[in-house]
Amino acid sequence: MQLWLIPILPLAGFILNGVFGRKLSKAVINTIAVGSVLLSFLWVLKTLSALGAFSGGLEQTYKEQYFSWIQSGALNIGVDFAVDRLTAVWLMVVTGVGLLIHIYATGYMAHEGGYYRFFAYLNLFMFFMLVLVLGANFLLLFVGWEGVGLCSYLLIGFYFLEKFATDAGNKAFIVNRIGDFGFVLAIFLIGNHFKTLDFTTVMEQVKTMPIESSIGWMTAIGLLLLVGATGKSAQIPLYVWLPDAMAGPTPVSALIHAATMVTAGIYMIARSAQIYLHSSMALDLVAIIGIATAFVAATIGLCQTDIKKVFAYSTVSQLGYMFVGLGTGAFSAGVFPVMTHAFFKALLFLGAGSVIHALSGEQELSKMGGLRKKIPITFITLMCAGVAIAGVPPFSGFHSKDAILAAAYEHAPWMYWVGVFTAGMTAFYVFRALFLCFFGEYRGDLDTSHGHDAHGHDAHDAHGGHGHSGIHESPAVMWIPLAILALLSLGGGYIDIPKYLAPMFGDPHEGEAWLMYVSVASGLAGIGIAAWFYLLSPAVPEALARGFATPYRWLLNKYFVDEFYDSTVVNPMIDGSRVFLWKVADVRIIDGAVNGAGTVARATGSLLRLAQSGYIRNYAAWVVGGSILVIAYMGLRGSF
Amino acid sequence: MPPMPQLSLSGVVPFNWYLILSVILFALGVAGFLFRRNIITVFMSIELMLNAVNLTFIAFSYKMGQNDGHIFSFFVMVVAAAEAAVGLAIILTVFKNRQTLEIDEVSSLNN
Amino acid sequence: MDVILFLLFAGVAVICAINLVLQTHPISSALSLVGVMGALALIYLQLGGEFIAMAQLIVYAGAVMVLFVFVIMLLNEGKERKMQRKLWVRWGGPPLLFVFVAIMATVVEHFLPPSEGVTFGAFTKGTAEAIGTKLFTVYLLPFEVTSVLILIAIVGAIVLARKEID
Amino acid sequence: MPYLILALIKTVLVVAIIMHVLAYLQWVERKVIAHVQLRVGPRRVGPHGLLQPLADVIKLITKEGLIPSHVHTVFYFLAPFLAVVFALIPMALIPYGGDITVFGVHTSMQVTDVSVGILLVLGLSGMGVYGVALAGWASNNKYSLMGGLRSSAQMISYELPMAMAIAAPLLMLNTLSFRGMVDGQAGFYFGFLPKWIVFQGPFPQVISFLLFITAGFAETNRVPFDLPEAENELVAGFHTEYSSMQFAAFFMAEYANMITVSAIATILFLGGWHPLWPAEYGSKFVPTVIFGLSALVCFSHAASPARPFDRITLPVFGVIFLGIAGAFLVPVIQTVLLPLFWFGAKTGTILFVFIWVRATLPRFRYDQLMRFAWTFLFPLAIANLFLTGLLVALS
Repeated sequence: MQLWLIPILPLAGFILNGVFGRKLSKAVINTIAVGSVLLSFLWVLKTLSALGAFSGGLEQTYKEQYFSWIQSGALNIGVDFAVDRLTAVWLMVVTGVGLLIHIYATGYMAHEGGYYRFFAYLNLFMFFMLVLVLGANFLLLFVGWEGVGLCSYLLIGFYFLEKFATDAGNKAFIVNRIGDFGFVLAIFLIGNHFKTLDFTTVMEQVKTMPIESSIGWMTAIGLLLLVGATGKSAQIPLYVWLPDAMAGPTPVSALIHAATMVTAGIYMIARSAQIYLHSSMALDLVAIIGIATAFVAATIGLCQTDIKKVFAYSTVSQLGYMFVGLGTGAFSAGVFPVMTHAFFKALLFLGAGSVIHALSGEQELSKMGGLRKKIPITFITLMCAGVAIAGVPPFSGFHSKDAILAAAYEHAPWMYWVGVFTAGMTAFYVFRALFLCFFGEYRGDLDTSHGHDAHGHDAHDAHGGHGHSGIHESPAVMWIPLAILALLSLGGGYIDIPKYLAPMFGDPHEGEAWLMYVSVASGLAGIGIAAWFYLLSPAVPEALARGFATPYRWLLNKYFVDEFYDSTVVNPMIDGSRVFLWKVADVRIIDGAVNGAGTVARATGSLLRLAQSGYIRNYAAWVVGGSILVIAYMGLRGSF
Repeated sequence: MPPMPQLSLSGVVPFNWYLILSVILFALGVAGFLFRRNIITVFMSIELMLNAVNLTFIAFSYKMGQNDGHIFSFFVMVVAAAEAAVGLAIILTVFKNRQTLEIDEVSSLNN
Repeated sequence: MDVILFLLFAGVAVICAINLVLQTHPISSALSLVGVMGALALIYLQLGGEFIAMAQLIVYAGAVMVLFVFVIMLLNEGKERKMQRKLWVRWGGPPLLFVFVAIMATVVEHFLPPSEGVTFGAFTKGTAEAIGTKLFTVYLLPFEVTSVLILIAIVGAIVLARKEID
Repeated sequence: MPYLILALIKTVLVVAIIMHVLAYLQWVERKVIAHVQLRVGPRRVGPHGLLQPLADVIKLITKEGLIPSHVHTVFYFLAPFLAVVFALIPMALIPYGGDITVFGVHTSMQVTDVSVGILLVLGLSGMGVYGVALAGWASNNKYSLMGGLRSSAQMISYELPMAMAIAAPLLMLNTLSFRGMVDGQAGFYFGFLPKWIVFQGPFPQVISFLLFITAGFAETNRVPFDLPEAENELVAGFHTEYSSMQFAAFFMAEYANMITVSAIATILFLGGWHPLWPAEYGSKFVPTVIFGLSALVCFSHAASPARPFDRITLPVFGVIFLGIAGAFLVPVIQTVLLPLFWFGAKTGTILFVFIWVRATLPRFRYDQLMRFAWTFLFPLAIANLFLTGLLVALS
């Protein structure tokens, strides 16, 4: 079945572009980058259809073993790829959405520097992401995990001339390290406990275990895995990196930080479902963290003024939803949004990107407005995304959210109510952003300018130099992916993931009808309020902001979480390293040791130089004397 | 240390004698290397040492009762032939450049 | 009989080797080395290595040493000039050698207890057939590598020797 | 120990015979060349100059061996010695005939049969270089040095094609001992075609036979490869400075080498002492016929003598020949002499070719000589070796 071809193709693209890209023309780079992803997408289709993934087949895990990677004692970790239905979902999402975003990016990045670099990184990300989902054991999963982390770091810091971009990259990387630390510990525990890291075998063993005896282990492993998941999937307390990650180019935000990478945590937890099923506590924690994240992120999203930030927080909150789904034991319901969310969130970001593109790099909502005439396609597609995410039936968001909320209600009603409220908020801020962007009259200053926008601090001011004067619709290569995604996010909900995953996670349980009505109602209410605030009487929000000054300030500043982290974690560490590690450890000890070694070596050298008489026979004499000594010594010691 | 076996002209040759012979030859090779100043002679002393080692190989393969030692000394010979070819070419070049075979005159590597 | 032959050949070898060291003219050294090689070839025969003895004759005495003699004649440098050596070198060398030989002899005698001696014709694996079989089965790779080595040596020799022509 | 005594006796016999053969080979050469050049050749000393070799030997021994003042004395004397020794040792390895029983002692007509005889001969012929080279160098004379260098270079170069040419038949005979080789060529195809290597399947070794003979000419410094003693370039090459017995030694060495080469060619390619056709077709009467015919020739010439002296000598020869012819009919002697006859006949033929070529061909130029060796003989030999190996492996 040649599963290895799937990741290898993007890797080939990465190597080609990365090595020769500097000399290649943009057309060639596009062909390589998009072509590799396209090929891998087609190969995924072929493989999955051959495995019968689309025709109700693939009940069992299909596994391919390539070679044994680490072999020590009983532990034998092979480089194996495996496909089951869960993986199939991710494969489709990653390659499909990835392909669309690649195509989009060729248009979006057309005027950027480091063109080949961008696509090389993007391909590399595809490679690692596919390894992540294809890997048949925790170690390979971890390889992909770290790889995508690396790529996200590289791509967030893509505009490495901008201080804040590199800072954001570092932030993402470091915060993820914390999560990965937990993940690594979890892997160690698993390896130590099960003597293997292979998913299937581990899960088999877990299934047979009696819950009472194994709960301790399972809880430990589950919690550590959860730490990793919170890092990668931006959950409380490690979500802070994701909003900043928007410093990267918009396609990156769409692909990595909305559609694929951030769902890796979901994937990992769904993979280890058995472990969580053996530890109700860990499972509850997943749910609680999820709901909390969803709520907090939504509240923050309420009053963000940067369009990408809004969508970023909505991503966090949606991921929170998924965690709720997982945490309430309805794993299939938790996985369902992964696909739909990939569709509409990617669409949102790409649309935002198209808006930003149109405005030559403007991201502030306060500088937009009344764009629906100017960029109609973007407007329509974004609207589709909005209704989808708001959970308006019968669009995709409705199905997925409904499934989760049903599960949540069965698990704990309060969770359901919080979820419903959050859904309302989600609908509100998404439509707030859309209304501010497309309705009303234009508040920007772009018409008078000659395409040189004044916002030098902005990541996308690279656009400025390229003579986009005035507001313009994006080229076809950009809006065609938008259209496709729009269709998907409208109709994607009818791909019944829970039923598809039933053989793995059991049949999804139908909630009562009224649950559904309530959630839909809250969504519609959110939309309505948004319309009231920002279409009919724009004075109301200011009044509210003035009225509730303190909460508004807190929300605007994201609950000062970053400042809190800075004061508690970051600054002490920085000071400590300044004072001790640098001044004492580095300068005194390490440098001292190095220089000392150098001096000693030079001194001995200047002594040994005297032996270099240049007369071969002297050297020979030394050799002979030495050998005589050695032989005599060994002879006297009497051992040969 | 066991006493030297009695020398009986009619008897068999004590195995150790071969080794001792090769030791002596090797030592003489070393001596030649150390005391002669003519590059070619030095080179020949090296060949002498190689021969001594070959003798050890042959003797031991007799003792072990298998002919791997012969193969080894065969390889030694081949390598020695190659070495001689290259080495003599080098010597020729040295002589062309310095008009001398004194090994001590060729000491531009000192200190 | 074997002992007499061995002592004869060994004596020849040692005397020739000493001559090699003592002679000041390279060509005398070369001829004494040929003598050593011939004697060694005979000793190889006594040890049952008939093929290796012949190889010794052909390769060493017949080819390598001829090359030496050839070069010596070509350069025709003549004797070494007498050089005033440092005293310790002149008188310190021979004792050192004796020390070396003595130590080695001790080691040999000590760690190889006198086993059954060497009788002529007791070792039959030295025939060309046996050697060839082993050479082309077990040691095939080294053999091929050696051929490559020789090729390289030829090229190198030619390059070095041609340098002085142009 | 009877073995030693036997070996001693054989050695004495071989040495005695070879010495005479050497001496008379020179006479034969002079006669043949003379007749080729329409001269008479030596005929003063003894009938038809038959005592000429004796005279030469006496002359050379009694002549004063003068030593030039500028030579390196030791090597000057060592050189001819080496040359002769390494030329004569191979004689001890050549099988002149099969096994015989004389006075109840069963032995083979060979001093000793070495299991790696051919290799030993190769090695010795390689050692033979030293004689020439040393002579050239020790004479301390630029012509001699040139001769010595030339000859050593030439011998080293021609060793290779020679060895390759030898290797090919060895592949078919797969033995290294001369006896084994000769035995490997016994028998006949279809009852009459002898299984000599030059005729033997799967690949008759005609090419390597020619290669061997050519290389043999060079190995023995014979015309057309006698560069080391090219009179018109280097006075007399490496033996310019030699006189009397040392000179004779070099001469002996050369002829001994000729005999060795011819004998080895006979053994390797021409089936040693095996007759040209089977005994049942009367091959055992060949010597009788030949000697008888020569006797008749003698008598006829004696009837009409060219010179008065022949009136006496030729009938004597005729009688001797008849005697020999008769001796070949006595069964006891026949078993001993027949192999010797065949061996001698083949070797003699090749020796005659040597002389014939000397009388016919001009001398090569030195660069031609080397190019010939490296660019023609050597590749040809290797190709032949590969082909042989292939065919042997296939059959």
